[in-house]
Amino acid sequence: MSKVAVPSVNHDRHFPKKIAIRNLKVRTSILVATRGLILPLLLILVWQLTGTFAGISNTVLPTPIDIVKSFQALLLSGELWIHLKISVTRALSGFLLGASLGLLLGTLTGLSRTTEQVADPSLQMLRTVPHLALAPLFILWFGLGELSKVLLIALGAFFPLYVNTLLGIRGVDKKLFEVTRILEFSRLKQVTKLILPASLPNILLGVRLSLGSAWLGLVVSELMGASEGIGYLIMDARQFTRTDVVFVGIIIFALGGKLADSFVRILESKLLKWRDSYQGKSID
Amino acid sequence: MSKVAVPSVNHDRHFPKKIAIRNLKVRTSILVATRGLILPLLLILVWQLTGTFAGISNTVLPTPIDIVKSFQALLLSGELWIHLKISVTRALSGFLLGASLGLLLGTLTGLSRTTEQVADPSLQMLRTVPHLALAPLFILWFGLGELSKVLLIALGAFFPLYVNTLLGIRGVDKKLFEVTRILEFSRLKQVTKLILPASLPNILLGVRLSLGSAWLGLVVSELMGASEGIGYLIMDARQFTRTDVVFVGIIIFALGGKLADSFVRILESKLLKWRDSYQGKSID
Amino acid sequence: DSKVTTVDEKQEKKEAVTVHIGIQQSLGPLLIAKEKGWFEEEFEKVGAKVQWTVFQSGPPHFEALAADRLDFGVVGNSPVVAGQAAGISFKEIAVASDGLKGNAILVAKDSPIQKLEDLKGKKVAVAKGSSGFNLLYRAIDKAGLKPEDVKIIQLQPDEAQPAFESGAVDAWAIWEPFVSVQTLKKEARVLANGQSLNVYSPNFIITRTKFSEKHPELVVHFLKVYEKARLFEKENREEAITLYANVKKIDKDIVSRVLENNQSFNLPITQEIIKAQQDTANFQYELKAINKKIDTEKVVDNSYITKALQAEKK
Amino acid sequence: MSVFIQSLHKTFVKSQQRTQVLENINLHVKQGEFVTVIGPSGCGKSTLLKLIAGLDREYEGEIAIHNEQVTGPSIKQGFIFQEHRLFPWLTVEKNIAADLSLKDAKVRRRVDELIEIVRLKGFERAYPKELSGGMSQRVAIARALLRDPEVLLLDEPFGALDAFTRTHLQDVLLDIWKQKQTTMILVTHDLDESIYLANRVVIMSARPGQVSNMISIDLPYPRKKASAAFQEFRKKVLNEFEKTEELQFIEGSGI
Amino acid sequence: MSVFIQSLHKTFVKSQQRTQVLENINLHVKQGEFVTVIGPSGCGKSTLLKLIAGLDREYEGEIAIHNEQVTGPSIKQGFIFQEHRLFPWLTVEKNIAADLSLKDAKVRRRVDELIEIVRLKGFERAYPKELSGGMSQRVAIARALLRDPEVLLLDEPFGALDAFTRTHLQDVLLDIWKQKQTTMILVTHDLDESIYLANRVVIMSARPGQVSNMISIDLPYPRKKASAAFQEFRKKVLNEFEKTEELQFIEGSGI
Ligand SMILES: Nc1ncnc2c1ncn2[C@@H]1O[C@H](COP(=O)(O)OP(=O)(O)OP(=O)(O)O)[C@@H](O)[C@H]1O
Ligand SMILES: Nc1ncnc2c1ncn2[C@@H]1O[C@H](COP(=O)(O)OP(=O)(O)OP(=O)(O)O)[C@@H](O)[C@H]1O
Ligand SMILES: [Mg+2]
Ligand SMILES: [Mg+2]
Repeated sequence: MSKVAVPSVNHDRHFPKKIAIRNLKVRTSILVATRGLILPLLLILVWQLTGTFAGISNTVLPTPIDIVKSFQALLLSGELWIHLKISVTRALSGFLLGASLGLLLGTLTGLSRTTEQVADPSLQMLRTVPHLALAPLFILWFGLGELSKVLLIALGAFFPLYVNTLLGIRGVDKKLFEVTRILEFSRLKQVTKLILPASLPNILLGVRLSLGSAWLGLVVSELMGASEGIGYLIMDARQFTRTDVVFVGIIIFALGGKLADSFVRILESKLLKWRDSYQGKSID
Repeated sequence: MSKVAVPSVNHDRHFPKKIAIRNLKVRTSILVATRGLILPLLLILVWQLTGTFAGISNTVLPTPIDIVKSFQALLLSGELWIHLKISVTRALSGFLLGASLGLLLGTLTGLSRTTEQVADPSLQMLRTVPHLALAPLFILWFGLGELSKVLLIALGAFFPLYVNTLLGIRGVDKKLFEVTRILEFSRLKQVTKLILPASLPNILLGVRLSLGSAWLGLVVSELMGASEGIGYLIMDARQFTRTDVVFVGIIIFALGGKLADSFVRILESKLLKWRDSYQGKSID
Repeated sequence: DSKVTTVDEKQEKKEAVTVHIGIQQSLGPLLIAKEKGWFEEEFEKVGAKVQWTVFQSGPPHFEALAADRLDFGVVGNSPVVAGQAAGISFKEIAVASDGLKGNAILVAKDSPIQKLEDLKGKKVAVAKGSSGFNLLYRAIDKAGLKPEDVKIIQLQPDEAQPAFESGAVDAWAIWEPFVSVQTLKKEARVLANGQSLNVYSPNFIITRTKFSEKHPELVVHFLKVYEKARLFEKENREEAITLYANVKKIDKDIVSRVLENNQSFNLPITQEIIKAQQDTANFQYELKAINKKIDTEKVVDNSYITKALQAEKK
Repeated sequence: MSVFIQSLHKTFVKSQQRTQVLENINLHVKQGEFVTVIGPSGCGKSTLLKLIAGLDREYEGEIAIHNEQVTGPSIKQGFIFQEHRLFPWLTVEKNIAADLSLKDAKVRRRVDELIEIVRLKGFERAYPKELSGGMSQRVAIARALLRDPEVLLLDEPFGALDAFTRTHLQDVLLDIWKQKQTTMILVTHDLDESIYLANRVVIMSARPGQVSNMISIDLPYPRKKASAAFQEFRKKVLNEFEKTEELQFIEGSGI
Repeated sequence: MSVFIQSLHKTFVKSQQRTQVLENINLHVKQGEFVTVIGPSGCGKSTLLKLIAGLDREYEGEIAIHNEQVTGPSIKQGFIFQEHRLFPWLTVEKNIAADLSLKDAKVRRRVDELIEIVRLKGFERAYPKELSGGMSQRVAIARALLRDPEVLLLDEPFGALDAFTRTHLQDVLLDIWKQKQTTMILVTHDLDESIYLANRVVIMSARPGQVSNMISIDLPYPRKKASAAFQEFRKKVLNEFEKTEELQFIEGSGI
């Protein structure tokens, strides 16, 4: 066989790889963050330009600069913090309640076909009952305080996690399940050592969707006799056509949702590092 | 080895198994349906009894019998059909639009890390923007007609499918992905023969959640200048404290949601019969 | 000859405008006109189409107005103040009711609250920015109380209702048809209303300024048709009640009470009402509900109603 | 513990189709006996082991362990699956410990011992995706051995191992067997292995799976593969096995 | 096509830890040559094949096929994976066809032929979960053969097969090799197999994986496993292999 013309590759294995890898990591994450900002920045630019030149009324579509000003005003008056704090508390309590129930019921129905057959049809019906229509009932049953708000949020947070957990469990490889039977795992160990880890990808997805639902549930729940909260802020501003404030609320919702989501995704990448799955084509 | 005392098992292999199996199937599905009805029936019973004896005002919580009566009246006048037809049309168009976009974008971001890094952060932000706050913008951009309604529904239907598709693709076994590389599948074949089937469980789950979102999206969308539809029916009835009609609406939402969900689950059991996964403990 | 007609037709088609009318889920001449198809009928004569849009409350009217998606509507006193403060260009072209009896503070039948002063320390449900909101604050003021003395709970009417009926709130500042439903069906007491407090809560017919400048004749036309419906309601009371009751599926006695409490007008906006509106605006500014001082007279334009009524007389 | 199988039939039902996989299997394995099973690919060996383990209860006939009908899996019956079936989210040592806690000093010591025995030192904290095929298989073996089962069912446990590691683990298995008197049922495709280990070789034929013959190997342990007696048995088994095959035996192929 | 590997090094990096798996591998496989690779479990055989196939591009050194640097997988390099890697949602025949359409008459005919060859007639429409281990492996073999690759990389392709099926498929492979002049690189743990098939046996040692020796087998095909010449080579290979093993060779164990 003749010698081939192959481009030479670095053979120097004394090259300090560790530092190189760390640098690469930092550079990659900066790159990733930048890519994520392209679209929003572009949007804001176009928005500001159309606002300035197309002359759309401020009450209809305030420009980013208007919104930033309102944001600043709300921030400086300290008002925003109060709204934010109360909303975050509500959303989190609702999420914790709804999500833990969703996880629990999802696990129970996932583990037992009989439980599923009894409970799932009712739950699926409940899933598509609109919150807006339920609000009066919640007031009737749970009064006007935080309880009905938190419960309404919990209701919204319940379903994504419930459905995802149920599906996750039903996606567990039967082969591994047989292993736990052979090794006579206790029911508890079966859940903690097989079923939860195996359905973790789905559960974490459920958590992300649930967090979103809880966050969105704020709006309807804060229509019920709230006088504070970001949802209230938005709906109040709508009553008075304060579109700039509505947008401040929208932005807070967007950022808050994204923040919560990113948090879960970081958790995801830590908890699922054992996975050997497709990571998408990359060009960096 | 001594003879053991083992209970005798049916050895007659001439037993007509086919018929037995079919009968068993019918009997099982009846049993399953019955189990699903236990909870709702119990609920209705308790509800009627408290309504009759605890004397809660009809305008606050009408009894099941009241609701059935209103249901009948609405049905007989033909009104319900009109509302239902228009709502189903809206929800379906919104779902089809949102879901197909969700599937498409989910696939694109799933396949390419770069696309994900560019598009996903913005989409995740958009995910937690409340519909109620977006309504004015939709009116501005798309008017008060069907378009804004369908688009608002589509927006809600988009996300569950998007997120589930993305995650489903990222859960595809890298080993199988390597096979498609070895066999030099075209990009299209890679998607249709590997990525979609492998993420099908998640995609179908996304479809279920998206259908739910579309259905629920009706309520908010029909707040925007609708004069027909189940969402409108509910909100109109609320204005005139026709609580019984509100409940008719709620029940339609519940049943409609359940129906759509059951449909997807039947699809699921057909499409996923190749799976060898845990099916839950059963006692029938 | 025929050629000319075609050209005319073409021009007409080009100019064919669609008039967007907003309607709330309340009882009034607009609903009669809508059910009878009078606007469609009358506007077709001048080559215009009619598009109805149903709104759940006043404020969304202004969102639609601002987006140039709405031309006419009938809304309450508070939303117009908010709309004006938000700089939306619209005109109040007639007053549709004075709201003296149509807004009230209700208490349950066996409530210990007998007079306004008793509200101190009590929970009162009200929708912020509504006419009831305005009335409540005036009542509090009149009783010599401060807003902080009362626990005000923000609730939209349909959520306030179960709260009120179940005793979760002690009083409720609300408008029709809730006032009639509660007084007739639940024997709720009216603690105070616009009349007893001498507080106007007028409803206005409004139009989008750009539209009225472009099609002044259509604005007049609108008011004429509205007048026709108002007269029908006034003159054929029984028929009107039946119509309302059927469309909204509510009891006739409630409808009749609502109509009693909420007499429909179609009149020029008087200085008295403008003054009342100015008070409301000032008061809302004090409460920081709106963020700038406004002159409520600026959005008043009585020219159309004057023309319309004159034409009717002829 | 003894294993008792009497007129066992197994049929898979799929929609309206029925495939008979095992027909009239009769097999009595005494307490402490070492039985190896050979047979053509797809003849039902794995299915048989799963039925014995109690993983599948849809069958006709009788299966009893220690004179009791099998009603489900039990920790007393160890099972090494044909595929390795490791938990992908657990490291090697945790996979071996599985439901037992590594904080328990006894478990810890035993796990470390087994890791040494299957020669995976240094890979205690590796995840399954970082292991080679043979390494995964050895983890699975260690996992089953940790539990000291009284019956051990092994489905081609050494299939992915090189000759030396395989011999080593065969000897490990024989050691355990002698020490603990474990009843062993081992499926293999390696004739030498089946004779090297077994008291009795069970030969199965295919479609449907039946026991076509059983050959007792009365050679003393440790056996020498090169010995004449061993080769004698090898020929005998090969001869019997040949009958089960549809394929013509190729002269001189020297399997 | 020829395969050319020069001073190949492969290191896996995990967090801050680096494991060297392959060290300075030099291997030149001529067009149409049949090379078998043997080596202890975990020495890097599968890793090497994956590198040659272009599935993993993180390495140092040179890999070229047909005088061109490998930049990624190609249909010309067939690969039979150690695990079977079937698509669980496709039936046997569709798994074999994979991206090709069975409606194409040529594909259809060839698939049927291959199903016959790997002896899976009657299982065309079975799903992978309904197959035995050996049957799955045969499906994977058929899938690779359908594509008539010019280089075929086989990672223990017959590991789960009984002796007869194994021999049959070895002969099938030799037939194809002779007909199509395919360049073959086959990893196996079966010494007989390695000698029965190869022009050259590559012996690897472990930690890190290195080529410890290469032995050319210049026996005419078809070979007879029982022949003295064959046994001579067997001894030679075993001898060399033994050196790579940390374990003591057990006298008379007769691997
Ligand atoms: N779930 C199933 N549904 C239908 N048929 C099945 C199923 N599992 C196994 N079979 C069939 O049962 C037969 C025996 O399978 P089994 O796995 O027991 O074979 P085996 O003897 O272990 O083969 P190998 O040596 O290849 O592992 C095969 O023909 C297979 O197709
Ligand atoms: N993704 C990975 N990350 C880290 N280490 C790995 C990875 N893949 C393989 N290894 C290591 O590389 C070494 C060689 O693995 P490889 O699969 O090539 O072995 P092999 O020679 O094929 O063994 P076997 O005969 O058991 O299949 C092993 O020590 C394994 O732990
Ligand atoms: Mg098997
Ligand atoms: Mg390998």
